[in-house]
Amino acid sequence: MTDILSSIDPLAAKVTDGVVITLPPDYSGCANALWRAVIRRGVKDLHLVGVPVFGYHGDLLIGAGCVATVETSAVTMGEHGLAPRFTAAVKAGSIRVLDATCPAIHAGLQAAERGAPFSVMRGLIGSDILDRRADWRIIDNPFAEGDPIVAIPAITPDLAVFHAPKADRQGNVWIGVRRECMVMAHAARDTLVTVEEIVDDDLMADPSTKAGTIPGLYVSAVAEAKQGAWPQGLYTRYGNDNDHLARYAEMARTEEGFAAYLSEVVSGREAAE
Amino acid sequence: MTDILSSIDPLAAKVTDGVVITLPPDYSGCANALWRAVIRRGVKDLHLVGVPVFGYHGDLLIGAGCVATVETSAVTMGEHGLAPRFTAAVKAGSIRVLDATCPAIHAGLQAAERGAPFSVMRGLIGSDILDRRADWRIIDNPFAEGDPIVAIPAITPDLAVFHAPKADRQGNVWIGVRRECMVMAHAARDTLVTVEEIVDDDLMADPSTKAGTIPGLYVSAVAEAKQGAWPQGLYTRYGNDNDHLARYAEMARTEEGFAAYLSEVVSGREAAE
Amino acid sequence: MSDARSEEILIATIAGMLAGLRHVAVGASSPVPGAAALLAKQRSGGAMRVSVLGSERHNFFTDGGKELFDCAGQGRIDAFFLSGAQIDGQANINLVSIGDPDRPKARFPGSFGSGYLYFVVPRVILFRLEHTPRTLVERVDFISSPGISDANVYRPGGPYALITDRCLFDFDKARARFTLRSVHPGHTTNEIAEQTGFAYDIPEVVPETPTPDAETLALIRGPVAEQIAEIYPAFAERVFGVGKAA
Amino acid sequence: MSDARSEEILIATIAGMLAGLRHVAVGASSPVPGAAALLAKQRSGGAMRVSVLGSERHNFFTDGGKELFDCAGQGRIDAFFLSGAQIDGQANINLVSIGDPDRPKARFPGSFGSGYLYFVVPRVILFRLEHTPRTLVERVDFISSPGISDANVYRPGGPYALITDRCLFDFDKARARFTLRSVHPGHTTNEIAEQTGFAYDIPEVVPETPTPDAETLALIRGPVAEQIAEIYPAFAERVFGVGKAA
Repeated sequence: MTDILSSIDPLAAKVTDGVVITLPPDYSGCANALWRAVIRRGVKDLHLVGVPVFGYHGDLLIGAGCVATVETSAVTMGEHGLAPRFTAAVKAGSIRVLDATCPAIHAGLQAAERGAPFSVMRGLIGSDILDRRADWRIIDNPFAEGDPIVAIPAITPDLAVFHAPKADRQGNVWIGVRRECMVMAHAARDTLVTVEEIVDDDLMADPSTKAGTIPGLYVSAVAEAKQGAWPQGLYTRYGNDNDHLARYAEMARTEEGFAAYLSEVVSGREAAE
Repeated sequence: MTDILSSIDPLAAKVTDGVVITLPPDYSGCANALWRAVIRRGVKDLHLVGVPVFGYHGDLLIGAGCVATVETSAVTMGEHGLAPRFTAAVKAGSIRVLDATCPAIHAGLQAAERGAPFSVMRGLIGSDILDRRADWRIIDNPFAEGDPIVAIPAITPDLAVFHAPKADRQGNVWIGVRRECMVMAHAARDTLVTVEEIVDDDLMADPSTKAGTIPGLYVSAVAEAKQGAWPQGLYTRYGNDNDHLARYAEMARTEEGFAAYLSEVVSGREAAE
Repeated sequence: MSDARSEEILIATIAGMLAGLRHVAVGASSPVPGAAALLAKQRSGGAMRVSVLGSERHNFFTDGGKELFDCAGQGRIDAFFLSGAQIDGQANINLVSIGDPDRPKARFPGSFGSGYLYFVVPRVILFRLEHTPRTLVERVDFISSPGISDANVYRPGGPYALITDRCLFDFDKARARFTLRSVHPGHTTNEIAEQTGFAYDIPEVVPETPTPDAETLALIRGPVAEQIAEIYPAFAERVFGVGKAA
Repeated sequence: MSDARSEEILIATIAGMLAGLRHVAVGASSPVPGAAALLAKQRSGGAMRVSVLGSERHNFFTDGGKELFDCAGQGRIDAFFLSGAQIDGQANINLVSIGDPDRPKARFPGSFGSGYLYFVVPRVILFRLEHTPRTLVERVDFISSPGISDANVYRPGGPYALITDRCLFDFDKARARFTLRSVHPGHTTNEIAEQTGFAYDIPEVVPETPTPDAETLALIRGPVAEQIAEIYPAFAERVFGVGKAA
């Protein structure tokens, strides 16, 4: 059964060194309050998987030294430009990057969701993405002559982690049309979710909310975190804090600036979170 | 753009001889008013695909002589017993049956949904289901030594056909948690839907209804058909007419009884539909 | 004890095989397994999830018809129930037809999800009330799903036991053979030998299948009967007298 | 005519390449292609669908992040836009890095969906405003997605044209080569030859890229500007003066 936790610290304690974690894209609920707690714990060697891309939340973890490997189709701050700590880490060779293309990430997660060892997908042949992925294969389509196709192995992360508008006391989590969060939960061994609010209603009782709900069956633990996506936005609730994100993009261009940012926003907010 | 039709006859006209059609399971909205119109048109040689099983609606089409091939994991009337016309047709050798297992149908549809030529799945090896499916293959998992796995080719039907609670004037169709209808629509070339009501609201405007809505992008044509699933039930609206279904199960045990049923319920209701 | 109905003995026996599991799923047309799973859940103190197809209240799925199978493939379903028009001594099950499948003497609905779930769910309990040489056969006419697989075939799941209206068999995967585990009250080992079409092992001592104690009976007749009535009203009325008026 | 802004010429030119299509999708960070698609939709009399990532109003997807790619794989997306930090003469695109990818001189966000969409969308329009020898190169440093494929590789889609701030190129898949199709007002073929790092064909007559007529300009500055402002407010304000107050 889902653990309903009273604060984010016991949730952050479930993020341990070296685990493989799927991250949602920026518009699907980033668990930034949780990530600040994880950084304060000093977690190391995370393997982040962008579903299929990520931005600020992953850049923050990379800058804080929590990340060993990034597997993603892109890392970007969107209108705020390149992700500065990601870019610096790649140039310095301090993280390993497994470049992908969006539907390959989805194909790998769907294979895991289906309990299949791999999915096949069109495209990719002749790209340097494929050329540099020793963990992918080209196989022959058994239904046609001389038709090569790429096999993407199942992506089975240790953890899926995201922020959502609400959960109920049975651990059901409402995600609306952000279905990538549902695939992430299906594919992962454990799913950790922060939410704006834990409601008393049963989200599975009304056919409308049920249609956008991840059953508690797939959710290991939930904790309430008001404004938990801040400084990023949360669908149906609030927008990006663009002034803050622009300031991050500026400060994080240098190691010194990033250290000052961590001190102010991550260490400095501990008491409040 | 989706055709919003004023009656079911022009919708029935889109069901032509020999097409491959996916049918939802009994609890996901069976387009029985439409099927009665199709039977009245005298359509022949349909290839029905159960997603992953079907009941009364397919049995009616089989009995009416509209069907050449059935590809399904089961045909059953549930608590009303065996599907009588399916059973009789199999014994008589008058239809071709491609037996499957539920997740193989889902795997084939998901391959079509993804634009992939096939999906792989566990299970099946050593079964007579696999032994009799010349269109399926066993391949080697390229990520392991000596690990055979079954490849299911994409199922790309000409038509997906179902009944749903409501659509809007842009052709968006609300299906709630009946997500197999969404996969059917994604996989099919054309999707025909009857609905209880066409509403003026935009189903994509509210995040709750949007989460359970098939975008009009995938819906070729919609027509209103009140009580369109009758004598079967429709989720969130009405239950099965069990007295009628029991009477069907009884009458359809013989060819004569079935002919009488057709005359009464299919021909006899033409004016009303 | 003697007032326990035969269905109640089956329900309690099956529930005993589910103890300690996290998630039990029950397919269509399975009132006795459904009641057994709900009993096991009652006893688990909230630790067990039960998904019953056809139930609104005991159905945790929101991703369409594929989710049950995906969930099983993810290793999130610990036990499931399968039946067969025929079941043979190697635990092969037949849900399709008798005779030549192209011109069968009898045709059944079809294999449903058995061709997959039997491979991936760790504890599959076979359930066939009619225990006769017609149903429990030496070799099935059609293998909807095989009881055992070659060593190189991915198979974390498979048959765990077979329960009938006469007895309970265990299945030994390594030996591909059933063993008689207990005989239901009122039945005998001789009768079972006569009525079983396949060979199986018989231990020196074959106990009687235990009848449920008073506490278990109270759970079955109380919350379990009430819950199963949502899904199988006719069954609940016939066995427990839980009617539409209740 | 002379009052058409350079962005408006690009928007009208791209829209011309979308005429008659059923469904055009536009990815992230693409205000000019987005405006072009919305213009083509305006002119289609309701026959064209446009899906703009990042828009709430022009987004028809309800199945999560995978749906755009699934939709393209189904053959339901007729045109899409891709860019590149580098684009070469064989229409290979690089969205990843300059130099050795393991210790790059420059690192960009990544390939996004290009490694798939470039293969399956029939009409991919390459869009790179900065037209210099730095961006249009002889050979990209990293192939995010190749411009052409061997005959045995499944590839219903691929490059259709390349538009820059100086000109429009066509792409000939059979010859794996760009041809200069038109030069934007104020630019010259000589300048383009100097600023392009790859070889391309030059027809005897290279026309000037047409500027939009008054009716088209009215559509761009009216409904298109208003719609693009939902998604790209800064762009709409800068180019059209459609501000937050509008």
